[in-house]
Amino acid sequence: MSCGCNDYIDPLIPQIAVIKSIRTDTKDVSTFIVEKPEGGKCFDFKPGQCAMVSVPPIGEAIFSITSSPTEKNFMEFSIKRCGKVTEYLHNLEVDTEIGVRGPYGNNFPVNDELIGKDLLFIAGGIGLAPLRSVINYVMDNRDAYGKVDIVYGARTSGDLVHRNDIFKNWPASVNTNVHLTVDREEDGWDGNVGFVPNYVKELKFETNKVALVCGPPIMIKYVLLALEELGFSKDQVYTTLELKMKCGIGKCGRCNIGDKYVCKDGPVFRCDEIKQLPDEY
Amino acid sequence: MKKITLDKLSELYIRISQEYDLFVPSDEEGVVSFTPWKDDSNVDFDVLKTNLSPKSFIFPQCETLFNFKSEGKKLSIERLKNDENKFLIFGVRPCDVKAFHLLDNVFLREPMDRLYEEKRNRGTIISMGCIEPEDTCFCNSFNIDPLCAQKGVDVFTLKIKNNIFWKVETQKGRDLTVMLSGLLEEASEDDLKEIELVKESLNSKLEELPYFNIDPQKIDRSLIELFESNVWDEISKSCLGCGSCTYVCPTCHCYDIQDYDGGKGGERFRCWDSCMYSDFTLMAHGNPRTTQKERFRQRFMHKLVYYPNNFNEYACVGCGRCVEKCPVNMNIVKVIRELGGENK
Amino acid sequence: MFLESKEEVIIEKEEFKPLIVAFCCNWCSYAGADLAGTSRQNYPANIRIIKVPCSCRVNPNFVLRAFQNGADGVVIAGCHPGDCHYSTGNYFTRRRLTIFTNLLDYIGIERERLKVDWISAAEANKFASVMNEVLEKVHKLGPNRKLRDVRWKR
Amino acid sequence: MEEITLKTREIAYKDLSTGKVDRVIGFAKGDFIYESNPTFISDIDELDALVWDSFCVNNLSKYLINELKDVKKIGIFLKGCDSLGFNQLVQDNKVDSDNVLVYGVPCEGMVDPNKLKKDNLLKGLIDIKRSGEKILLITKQGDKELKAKEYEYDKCINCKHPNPVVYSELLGDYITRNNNVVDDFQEIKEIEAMNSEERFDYWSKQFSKCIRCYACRNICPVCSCDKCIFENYEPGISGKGKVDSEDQFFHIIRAYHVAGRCVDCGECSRVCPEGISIDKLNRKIIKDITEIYGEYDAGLNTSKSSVLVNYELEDFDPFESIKGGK
Repeated sequence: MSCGCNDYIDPLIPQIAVIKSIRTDTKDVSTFIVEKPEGGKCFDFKPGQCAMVSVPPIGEAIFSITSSPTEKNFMEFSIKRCGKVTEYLHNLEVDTEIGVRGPYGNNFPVNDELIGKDLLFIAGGIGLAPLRSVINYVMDNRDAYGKVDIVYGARTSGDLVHRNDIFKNWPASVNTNVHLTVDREEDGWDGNVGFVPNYVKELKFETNKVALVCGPPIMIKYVLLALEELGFSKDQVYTTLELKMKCGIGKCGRCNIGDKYVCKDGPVFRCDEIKQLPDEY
Repeated sequence: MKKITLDKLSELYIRISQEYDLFVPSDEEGVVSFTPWKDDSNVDFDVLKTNLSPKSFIFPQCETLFNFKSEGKKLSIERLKNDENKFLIFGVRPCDVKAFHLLDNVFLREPMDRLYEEKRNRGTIISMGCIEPEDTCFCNSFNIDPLCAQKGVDVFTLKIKNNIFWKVETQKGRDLTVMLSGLLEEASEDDLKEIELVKESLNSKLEELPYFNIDPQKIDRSLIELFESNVWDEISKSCLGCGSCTYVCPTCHCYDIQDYDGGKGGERFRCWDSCMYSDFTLMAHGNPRTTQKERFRQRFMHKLVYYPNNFNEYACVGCGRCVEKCPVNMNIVKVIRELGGENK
Repeated sequence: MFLESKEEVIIEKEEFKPLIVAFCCNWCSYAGADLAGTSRQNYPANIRIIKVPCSCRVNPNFVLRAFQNGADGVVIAGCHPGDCHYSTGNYFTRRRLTIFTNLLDYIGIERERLKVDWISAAEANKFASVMNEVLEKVHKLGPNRKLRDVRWKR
Repeated sequence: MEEITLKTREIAYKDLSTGKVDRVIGFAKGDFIYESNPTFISDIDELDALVWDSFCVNNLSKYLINELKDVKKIGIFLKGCDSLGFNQLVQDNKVDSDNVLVYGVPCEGMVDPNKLKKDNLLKGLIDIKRSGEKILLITKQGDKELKAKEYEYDKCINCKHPNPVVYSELLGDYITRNNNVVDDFQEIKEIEAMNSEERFDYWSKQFSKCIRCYACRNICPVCSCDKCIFENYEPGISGKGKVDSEDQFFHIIRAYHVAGRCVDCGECSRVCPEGISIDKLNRKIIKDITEIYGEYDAGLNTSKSSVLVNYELEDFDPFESIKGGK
């Protein structure tokens, strides 16, 4: 007892985890496969939830967990290099120890509203990261859901992440369509060219499904408009929001949008909920 | 109800400090703040607003979460030993006690903040009622009775003339009182009458206060309407963007978590942060609050709308510190008025 | 009991080895340090040299951070006034650091801990003597406790 | 005072209605009689709010940086000390003086409500009038005459610039203040006379009170960087930890960053919620500059660049230890 290591869990103290392998997805996105030092997943979570990744002495940042909860042995984080923590992470080598705490936030309602429904996933760039967790969960419980459409776009074909999934695994699944698009024409790309929102409109989806959207804020904004145009109602669309976070448990007070804390009440919001929030994200 | 005369107080302090780390409001170079009691402390129970609020006892400006060491690929994390000393704060005003309760709502909600909880448990609070409210006080706007013990007070006291009246509120307070037996005497019938008189006279004093009419309940627009209101443009103009209001505020509780790199190891600490600062919400890809107007709005919307939506209480206790400290006299009272929170 | 007291004695006897951080201008003082090395001048080993493009590049932040994170003394060395590689850099240094050293002194930091001097590329002798002098003075003063960050670990 | 209030409204009316300025920045009464707050008026119908009294202590000139992004021409009421800050903003290229009309107001010194409060003089206060070295309190309990010097802000007591040093129009007449100061730097010399341990203890005690609210920085007319080093949280650049070294770092660097540009208006000390005598750091620098580089003129002379961004070949050199010696 004297060391102060009481048996209660302090939510702000991370547990040690180790980077088991690093997969380079694109020139600025890598996927880190993380386990407990003694092996196994750090904690259980639900699709769409986040975790704080610590790299002392640089700091901490919150990332969505990219792997599916059905993956028993490890967690994956797809991380784009864009700030000081991510920059540092990208320079780490395999077997380096980092800190992880979580899981934080809510999740996509895979066991409630989504059950038995046709699903439409729309992602842009690194925005595939949180959705991949859901998609793989759906793939592993394929019978519980209806038809799956995945629309995914990036700036160039080189910026598409999780290529194994988007090109091989998912198209090979039953009743699943993957629609890929890139922003501009390029050599060797024979798929669709154009922005994700326009592609969504072109694909003329039936409105008997639930849409899950994630990507850069500007893409989300126009995808939501496109879905509205196609006749989707707001309660059929889920998206994720992201703001600066420090504690991850709704106390430090910086990730709020109105009276909601993204770390605690989000990151997954149904669009009719977002409508209730002030426009500050 | 018990009482003690002022001349016996130093004996009381000595007894308390044998068991507790004792903090009292004392005057140092004209600034009154809660400091550790010493023989020569210049204890001042007449100033209502200590310079900083006592929130720093349970939510210090800076505290270490853990030490870390990273060598090569290895990372080790070492928790700190808990401080086990009991502490006692003497003379916390009802508004500040209420603020503790408001912080509890946030920090003791699941998942519980352990550092906070541990400090809260170690602390004993002797509150003191206010019989001479100041011009900048408006606790009554938040239904705080300056002569009544708030929830969470262990002993409630009142200083009237030469006596301090002593009323036990909790088990902690009872234990303390037992420890002080011999020093405290029973209050007489006459004393009780005097207290009643003081209570009666307070009401008229409250009514004369300049901020008596402030009533946040009168703000009746919806969250979105208030957020989009154009009053923010006008009233945020003079705001300098400093953090003095946030840091003197007993209810502001935003914090930052940072790492210190100390050569061969370092520590992660959390420290106060202010939503008034430009980097508060700055992320690698941008900032949702780019101007002072948005940051200013956040602070007051949080106190008057967001927090009440989550906890059914306002996140302001009307202590008036921000009224006194703001370099440009822009404060929550003016904001409440602009939003319509005033009894005409 | 016996063991404990023995340990204490050892700790007390452990000699204080001051750490000096020297910011040296690339064009003069750093070359001076180089020359001092190649011509086998004696100067203390516990000096960490940080090469800067010009002495006026030395921001007071650097000096304070050095003191906080381990330095017991700081030296800033540049070209002699008039010899600056960038013509005027060290004239600015001269004014700025005159004010800054006075300010540190005013805060209560011993003057001997922050040394500014002009050392040309040819003055290997002077480089060594300045370093020796600073080391000696800082040694006499003892470890820098006033500006040290309490969280820093040696 | 009333007279000047009328003058401020008059001139603001004239210039706003003729379109000479698009906005005026002045003072309006707040919730208490002892509180006058910055106000921004573009509409002539709102001009009745303008006042000028003994509590117009803020330096409004720093608002120009933001306000000039909004509108083209601004009229602003400035006291003597404020006008120095304004000049420094102009010199630092933060404000284009062509877009500003300065209405200079000679100032007899502003009254510190905290000093009145300490002597329990705020209760029942209805009005306060100033004439020369006396102030008259009009209270519910009757009138009371006080010596002005005793209730002025500390920074006003030894004011050297009661009259604006720059203005387009002057409201009122020039004022001469009875300054009995023999030595401008008496307080600084007292600290200098201590030994280094005492000085360190003195400043450590001051700095340890700091809560890092940055009020001193944000009120300062010459702290006008778009991005401040204390908002740069790259590891190791500036830290928020509450330890002595970070407090020292903040205060030393803050003082040094305004070295040579500080106009000695004393606002930093006035706004400090913890009562740290921040100006004693700035004034030490001013003293040194005066002694070494001659008359200190930040805010007075906009044509000459500040001391520390300037040099002379023959400057005093305290550093040269051993001459020659190859």
